[in-house]
Amino acid sequence: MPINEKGGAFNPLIVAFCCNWRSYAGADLAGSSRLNYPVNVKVIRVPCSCRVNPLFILRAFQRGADGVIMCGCHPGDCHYTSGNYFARRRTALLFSMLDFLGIEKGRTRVEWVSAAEGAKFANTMNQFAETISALGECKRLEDIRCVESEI
Amino acid sequence: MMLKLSKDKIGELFQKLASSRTLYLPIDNNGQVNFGQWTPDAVVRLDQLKTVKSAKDFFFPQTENIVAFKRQGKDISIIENRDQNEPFVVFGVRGCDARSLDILDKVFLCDPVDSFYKARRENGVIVSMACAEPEETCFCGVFGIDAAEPQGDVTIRIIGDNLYWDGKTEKGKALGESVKDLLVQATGQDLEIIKKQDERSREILSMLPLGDLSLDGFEESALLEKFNSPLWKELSQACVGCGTCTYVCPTCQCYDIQDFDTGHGIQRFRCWDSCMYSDFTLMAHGNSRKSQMERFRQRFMHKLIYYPANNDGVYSCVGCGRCVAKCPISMNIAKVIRALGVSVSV
Amino acid sequence: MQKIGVFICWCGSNIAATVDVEAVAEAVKTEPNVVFSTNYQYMCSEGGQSAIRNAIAEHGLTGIVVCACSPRMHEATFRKAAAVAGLNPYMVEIANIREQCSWIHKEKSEGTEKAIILARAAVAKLNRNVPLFAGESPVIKRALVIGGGIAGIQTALDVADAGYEVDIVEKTPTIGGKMAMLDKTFPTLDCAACILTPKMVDASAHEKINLYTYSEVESVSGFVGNFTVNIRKRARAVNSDLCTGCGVCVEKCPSKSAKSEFNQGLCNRSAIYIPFAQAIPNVPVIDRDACIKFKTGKCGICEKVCTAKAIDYDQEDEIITKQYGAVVLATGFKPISMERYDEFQYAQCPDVITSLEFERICNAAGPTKGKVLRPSDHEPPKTVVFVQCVGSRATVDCGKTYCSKICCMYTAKHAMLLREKYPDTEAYVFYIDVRTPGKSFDEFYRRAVEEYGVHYIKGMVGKVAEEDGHLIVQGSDLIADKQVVIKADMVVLAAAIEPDPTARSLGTMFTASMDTNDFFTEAHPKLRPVESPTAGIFLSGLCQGPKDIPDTVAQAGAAASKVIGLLSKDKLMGNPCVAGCSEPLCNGCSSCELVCPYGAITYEDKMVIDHGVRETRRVACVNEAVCQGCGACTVTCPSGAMDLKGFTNLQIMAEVDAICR
Amino acid sequence: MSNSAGIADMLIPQLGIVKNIRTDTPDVKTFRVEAPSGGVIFPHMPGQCAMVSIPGIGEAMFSITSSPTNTEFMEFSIKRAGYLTEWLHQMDVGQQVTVRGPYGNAFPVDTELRGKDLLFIAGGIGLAPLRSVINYVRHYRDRYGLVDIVYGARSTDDLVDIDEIRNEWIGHDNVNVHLTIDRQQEGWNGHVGFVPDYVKELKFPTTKTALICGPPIMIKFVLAALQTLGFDKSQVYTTFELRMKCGIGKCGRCNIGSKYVCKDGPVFRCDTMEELPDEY
Amino acid sequence: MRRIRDMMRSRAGELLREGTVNRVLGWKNGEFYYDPNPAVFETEESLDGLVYNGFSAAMLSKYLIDATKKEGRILVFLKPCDTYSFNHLLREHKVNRENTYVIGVGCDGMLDIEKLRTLGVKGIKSLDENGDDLVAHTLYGDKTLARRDILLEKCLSCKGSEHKVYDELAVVDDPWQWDTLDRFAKVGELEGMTPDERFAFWRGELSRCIRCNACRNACPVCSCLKCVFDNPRSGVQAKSNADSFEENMFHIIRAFHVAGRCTDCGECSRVCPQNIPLHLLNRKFIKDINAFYGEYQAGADVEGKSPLTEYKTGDVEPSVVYERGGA
Repeated sequence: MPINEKGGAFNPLIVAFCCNWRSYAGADLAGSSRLNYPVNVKVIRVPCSCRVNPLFILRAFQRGADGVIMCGCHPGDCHYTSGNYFARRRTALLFSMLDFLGIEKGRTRVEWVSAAEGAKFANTMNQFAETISALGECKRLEDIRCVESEI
Repeated sequence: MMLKLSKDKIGELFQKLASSRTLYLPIDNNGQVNFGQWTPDAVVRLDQLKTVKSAKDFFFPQTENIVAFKRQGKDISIIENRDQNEPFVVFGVRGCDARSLDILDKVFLCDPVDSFYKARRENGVIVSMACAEPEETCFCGVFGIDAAEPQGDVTIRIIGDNLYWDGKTEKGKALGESVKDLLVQATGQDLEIIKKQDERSREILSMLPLGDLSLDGFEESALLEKFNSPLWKELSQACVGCGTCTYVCPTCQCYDIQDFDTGHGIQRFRCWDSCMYSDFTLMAHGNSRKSQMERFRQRFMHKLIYYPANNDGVYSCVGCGRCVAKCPISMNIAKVIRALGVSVSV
Repeated sequence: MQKIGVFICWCGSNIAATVDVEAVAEAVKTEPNVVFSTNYQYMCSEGGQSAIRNAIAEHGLTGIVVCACSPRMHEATFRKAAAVAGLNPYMVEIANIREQCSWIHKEKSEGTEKAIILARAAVAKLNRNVPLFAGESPVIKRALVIGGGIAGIQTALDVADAGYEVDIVEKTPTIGGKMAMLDKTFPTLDCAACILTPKMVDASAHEKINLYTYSEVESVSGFVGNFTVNIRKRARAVNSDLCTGCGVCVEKCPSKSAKSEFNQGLCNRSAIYIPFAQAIPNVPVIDRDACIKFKTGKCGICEKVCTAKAIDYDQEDEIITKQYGAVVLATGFKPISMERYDEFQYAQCPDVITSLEFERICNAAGPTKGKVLRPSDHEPPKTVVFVQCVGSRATVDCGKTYCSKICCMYTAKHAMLLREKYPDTEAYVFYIDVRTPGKSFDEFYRRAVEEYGVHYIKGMVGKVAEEDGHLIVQGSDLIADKQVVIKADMVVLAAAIEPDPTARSLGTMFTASMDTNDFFTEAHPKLRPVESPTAGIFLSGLCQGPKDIPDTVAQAGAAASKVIGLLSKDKLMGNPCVAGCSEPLCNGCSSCELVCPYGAITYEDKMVIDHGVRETRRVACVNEAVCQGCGACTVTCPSGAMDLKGFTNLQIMAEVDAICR
Repeated sequence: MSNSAGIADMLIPQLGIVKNIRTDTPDVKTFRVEAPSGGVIFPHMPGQCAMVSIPGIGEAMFSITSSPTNTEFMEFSIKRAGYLTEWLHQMDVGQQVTVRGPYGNAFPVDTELRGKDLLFIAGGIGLAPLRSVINYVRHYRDRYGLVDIVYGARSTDDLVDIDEIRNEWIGHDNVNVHLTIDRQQEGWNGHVGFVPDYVKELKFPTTKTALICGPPIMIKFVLAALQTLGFDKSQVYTTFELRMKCGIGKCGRCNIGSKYVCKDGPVFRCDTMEELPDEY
Repeated sequence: MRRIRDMMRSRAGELLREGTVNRVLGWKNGEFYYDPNPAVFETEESLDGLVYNGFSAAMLSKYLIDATKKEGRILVFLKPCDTYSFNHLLREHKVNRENTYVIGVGCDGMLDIEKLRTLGVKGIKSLDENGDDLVAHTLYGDKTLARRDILLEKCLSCKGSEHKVYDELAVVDDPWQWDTLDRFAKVGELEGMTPDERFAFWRGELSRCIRCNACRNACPVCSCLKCVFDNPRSGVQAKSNADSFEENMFHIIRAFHVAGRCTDCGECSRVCPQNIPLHLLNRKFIKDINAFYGEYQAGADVEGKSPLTEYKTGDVEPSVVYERGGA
């Protein structure tokens, strides 16, 4: 298991933004199907993937997240008809920019998960957690003021 | 007592200085020179006349923690966690920046004393450096600054292959003691060289295009007349309201106090602010300086009238010319002085 | 400052087995503004709910967090429970510690830790909640149907039968649409007119239905439940109230050289005309471009012969303004233009016709009185070639990418009818695929091949050329893998169908979104197929996508039932989780307007007070009745003026902070 | 003050505990604050201010409403206006806050005002800073001459701490209280009209020294009213509130010309205002 | 450019005289040759101070936001690149076209005083411009220079001499022309680095940021009435770079907010007192937008949707972008 700077076991912190109508339901299905995925994944419910502001993603990294994943309805399937299309463009550009700034691109991900894809949700989270574990702690976008030992 | 050191030993000097305290000097970062902490592989640029930011950072940093808090239910605990101050040297400070500290002192060391500033001031030693090749944007002479022989705890000159070290204050002399192994006594010939160099520098300084700026007319008695001048409108028209001039200025001292929620507590910090910003004086129910004209006027009135009114006629400008070089739209204090001052008949 | 209560559900052992509920209850006590926390076996039970109600009363709670199953499960339950206790239902947040915690994690220590974090996030969010109130808006009990074809007629009849008023706006002088032009219908071969005209009569006679023919929608404002629509009733130059429909004017009209739209231009009509015999209303209209009186000022014969004094040359367009609760788009289709298909020589050879023209030729009321005759020489053709997929299933730059769905069947019908009437006439059909997924469709197609001896050739036609009064059709036979050349007398093109061109402007007017082919999009392709994403706008018939008559009628009925469902309400309760604009921050840039899928955002010049300064500015206004709360605008807005109630920037950031602490 | 770490700086606040909350008007509450060990957090003079803060929410300058003669507690009358004050209004008793100060000058109670006949004129929340002086003067009643208080508000609901005025001020030796509200209201049998007009009606003799506080527009008209009565500007004191941050004349935002409100003010004698630019 | 300046003065004079406009927005001479500042001229006489030279780099379009709210029509001189910004402001309803009279002025490329200084030219008092040949008069003597060597970064990849919007033009038939560089070259170079190298590059650059907001305030697109970074209620307000995160945050969000709207005018980099190549962030977005969603030039026209306010159902998936390695 990877070790963090303080010498303890590395428990990556993963924030998942899920749209209320499909991906969150997919996550629920993963739960009701008792499909395991790492405890490190914490889901934030948003009405639609298009509600995910880049500020939220950066905020998560600021506060110590090691990976951020956004899940929404499959393209063409958006509850609000077009939200995920806008979200797709925004995240494609934002994540490309983060990569451009030297933030390892494995730390950001977009996945379309429908309400029926509990297994996909769990698999995705397992894979993503693995990727993040391999990458280790995310220091490049962290705000050192938010590190626990500080005030 | 004038001491000297061969220029090729300058690296050793830095090493030695840095061994007992933190050493800050002009360092090149991709073409831009700013004061930064010396490391053996730093690109030191003593030849750079103007660093982008001034040396005020080391005494009045752009951001500094004041105090922290924790909140639990209805309770608050106050945690004093100010940075421990350690001795440091700022090396290669030009005459204008060296003078700017006097101006900041009048603000931060007057009652009630700003203990954060004071601690830094006491811990810091200023090694100033004479200017041999001033630029056209310089006008320190207007404020009575002699860039050829700047003030400071130590004044250095680099002439030919030598660095001349002139310890002026107790602090400066003590610093000289700490590196005395490297310094040798300057000879009479050296003093001649220095004298010549100073004279040459002063000659150029006297020819600077902004050297003829006149502060006549900027007296406290003219406060209302200047304040109500119609020229402000015209002068401020182009101002985009950024903080460049204030942030590169060695004498600007406005600040803000803000709280940051770290998730584990509240960190209260002080950071630079700019009177040029539209939200500087913004309150819920209004803004006492609504237009950029008023904000622009405030900055220059403060430097040229308000500050002198409170500080025995000393202007809050040292003529470093940074704002002249850096303003995105080329508006600056020189133009303001020219426009608002009493024109000197030639 | 809030007073928050946190309730942790055991869900029997579903949660309690992997989450130490006591520990969670204890841990959340130190969170900001939490004044009470407890755990209970089943929060959703009456006991659990009463615990919530009691705690609200006892501790004066201003908000509650329930740590339980997914909000998709019981959010509504707990909101109701809170409301009963006098709490605003939107001061309830759910931490999902079952589906997203206890059920997926095995270690109790891990599950507990995660549950604490999820609870903390819910508390953090709730600390930023404010009470929300759903807006109400009245419902005007009248529906507007745009398009008077079979789709529009059926929807109107169904809605009217339920007791609601319906207006039909039809741009042509008569209702009936494309179906009125058809001869027989597949696969039953019953007469289109025989089944359609009674419906047309029903519609015109229905006391709840009001027809606006020769009319168009001019503009619209408002939103679901309350649309205000301006209808331009174009001047017929005939007073409908006086006209008896005797037809003398049509007969006596000296100008008889206008192409008959109804007969696809295959024959002429008079300047004053009734499109077809069963037209409704049976009132003529003067074609001002063809009328001698309108062109020269002389003539006036129709006026003279009209005993009812119904002719009124001075009649002007009339604007009718009415309010509607619901709008049904039933704008139908048209075949695509064949002008660009040079390979088929449509523009050059009169005997190359479209299927719709062939319908008219077959029809007893058509230009040839039902005899299949070549338009060029009025001779019966001996060999007819039918070409399928003309412009359908094509590339983007040539034709339409989609399948027009109806051509396979009507071509089989045409070939069959042809062979039945003229057994010695040969019928060839060039096809790519024959698609027959409908009730009795494949049997119908097989009858054409097997019983009627229609020659089906899999392949495309490469070229049609005129030669000695014949049409030489060159094509490929993919099965025999050879080129075929057929000397034909008539070529019938199964032209692709596309939405009626008026649909686009209507789509913009009603903010009904469209796909790249200008078909209206559904609110959901599977689950809400007859609703537009814009609330209160419904879709009926071909305007949503290619379909045949039974599908159209079925969809028309479905749209009607949705309309009835809407009109049966007296008022609509809005979703309070909608976007809102902070006017002092709004730059008026219109970005939000561009991304709103519902057209819920408009811009107005408003007096804005910004830190004591009053200024008139162009600012965004959200129509809360229309907004569905997706949040697309909130991210597009650069200044953060747009925020989404219930999911504000600060709420979501508080959750992020709490999770990442 | 020492420079070494850990020694208090004027920017570092002290703790206070809210011991009592009084709702004065629909948007004004008065908070009684004590040091954790009891008593006032620091001594002050009438007219001085303090920075009150909830860390993480904000910090703002409020005048200390209580009289220095009260060593039990400090009071702040706070009007709900922005984010911080909204938060303060939602506090419960027992809540801790941070306080630093005192800042600014004070009314010259022990110098120029000594022995004078005093005229206090306040509007709305403007009573807050004057209340400190009034109670100070009442405490040392023999040091001052006649006391007149003119206090007005939009309505009876907006009169801050009317109980103290009714129960303690009215009836105190040689203290005359003149109350007024802007518009007639049921159950009110006092004077109706704007404060500046009332001041003119009351025709105060010019032997008095006036202390005014209220909304900027009221101050302007009261000053004019006093001048028509023959008052000289040098007989009138007023107190200001402008955006203040540091409280010690260094952060650079509350200045009016060369004067810092937080340091050279908030109390200004009106004749000295003439030399200041019109930027407040 | 002197010829153009003369045209500008005479046309401005005429338009003021005949009342077509009541103000003129241009550049006014300063203390030195190289420091003209944007200024409004209200009288014909004052037009003597109107200058147009290699240092009239400051764009004027953004001033029109406030200027066109005022009474009367204002004459503005727009260089070709500035017309894109003007169009953008029109698109977002920030300027009033009716109150504007646009004279498109020809441009020989603007000069970078910093480059001049880096070349060792100190104490510059004035400059003679003659196409590619420049002579600098300094405190320390005269120096000859080539214009192409001291062009502003943004002018090295000039968008061309075409004005996208104007009421009339003030151009010369034989303008000086120069070879432009691929504007995405540096972005491409960075994309070719490892993440660690890129991170090191950007840390080095952004660590110089002093949060003076010059980039934002000079940007014609960043014209929010209240920026999220100034708004205490936005949750992201920050006045200084208390932590390196805030430097990153500020510049990422700023670039993101102008993504699809940025006209690539290059003002952000020009005005940065620390010479941070901020335009590279914008160009990264532009390069990606062009690659993913088709070529798009903000400000080329007033109508239509910008890339982030529209979509295509077949847009590239972020996962594909991810595998592709950025772009």
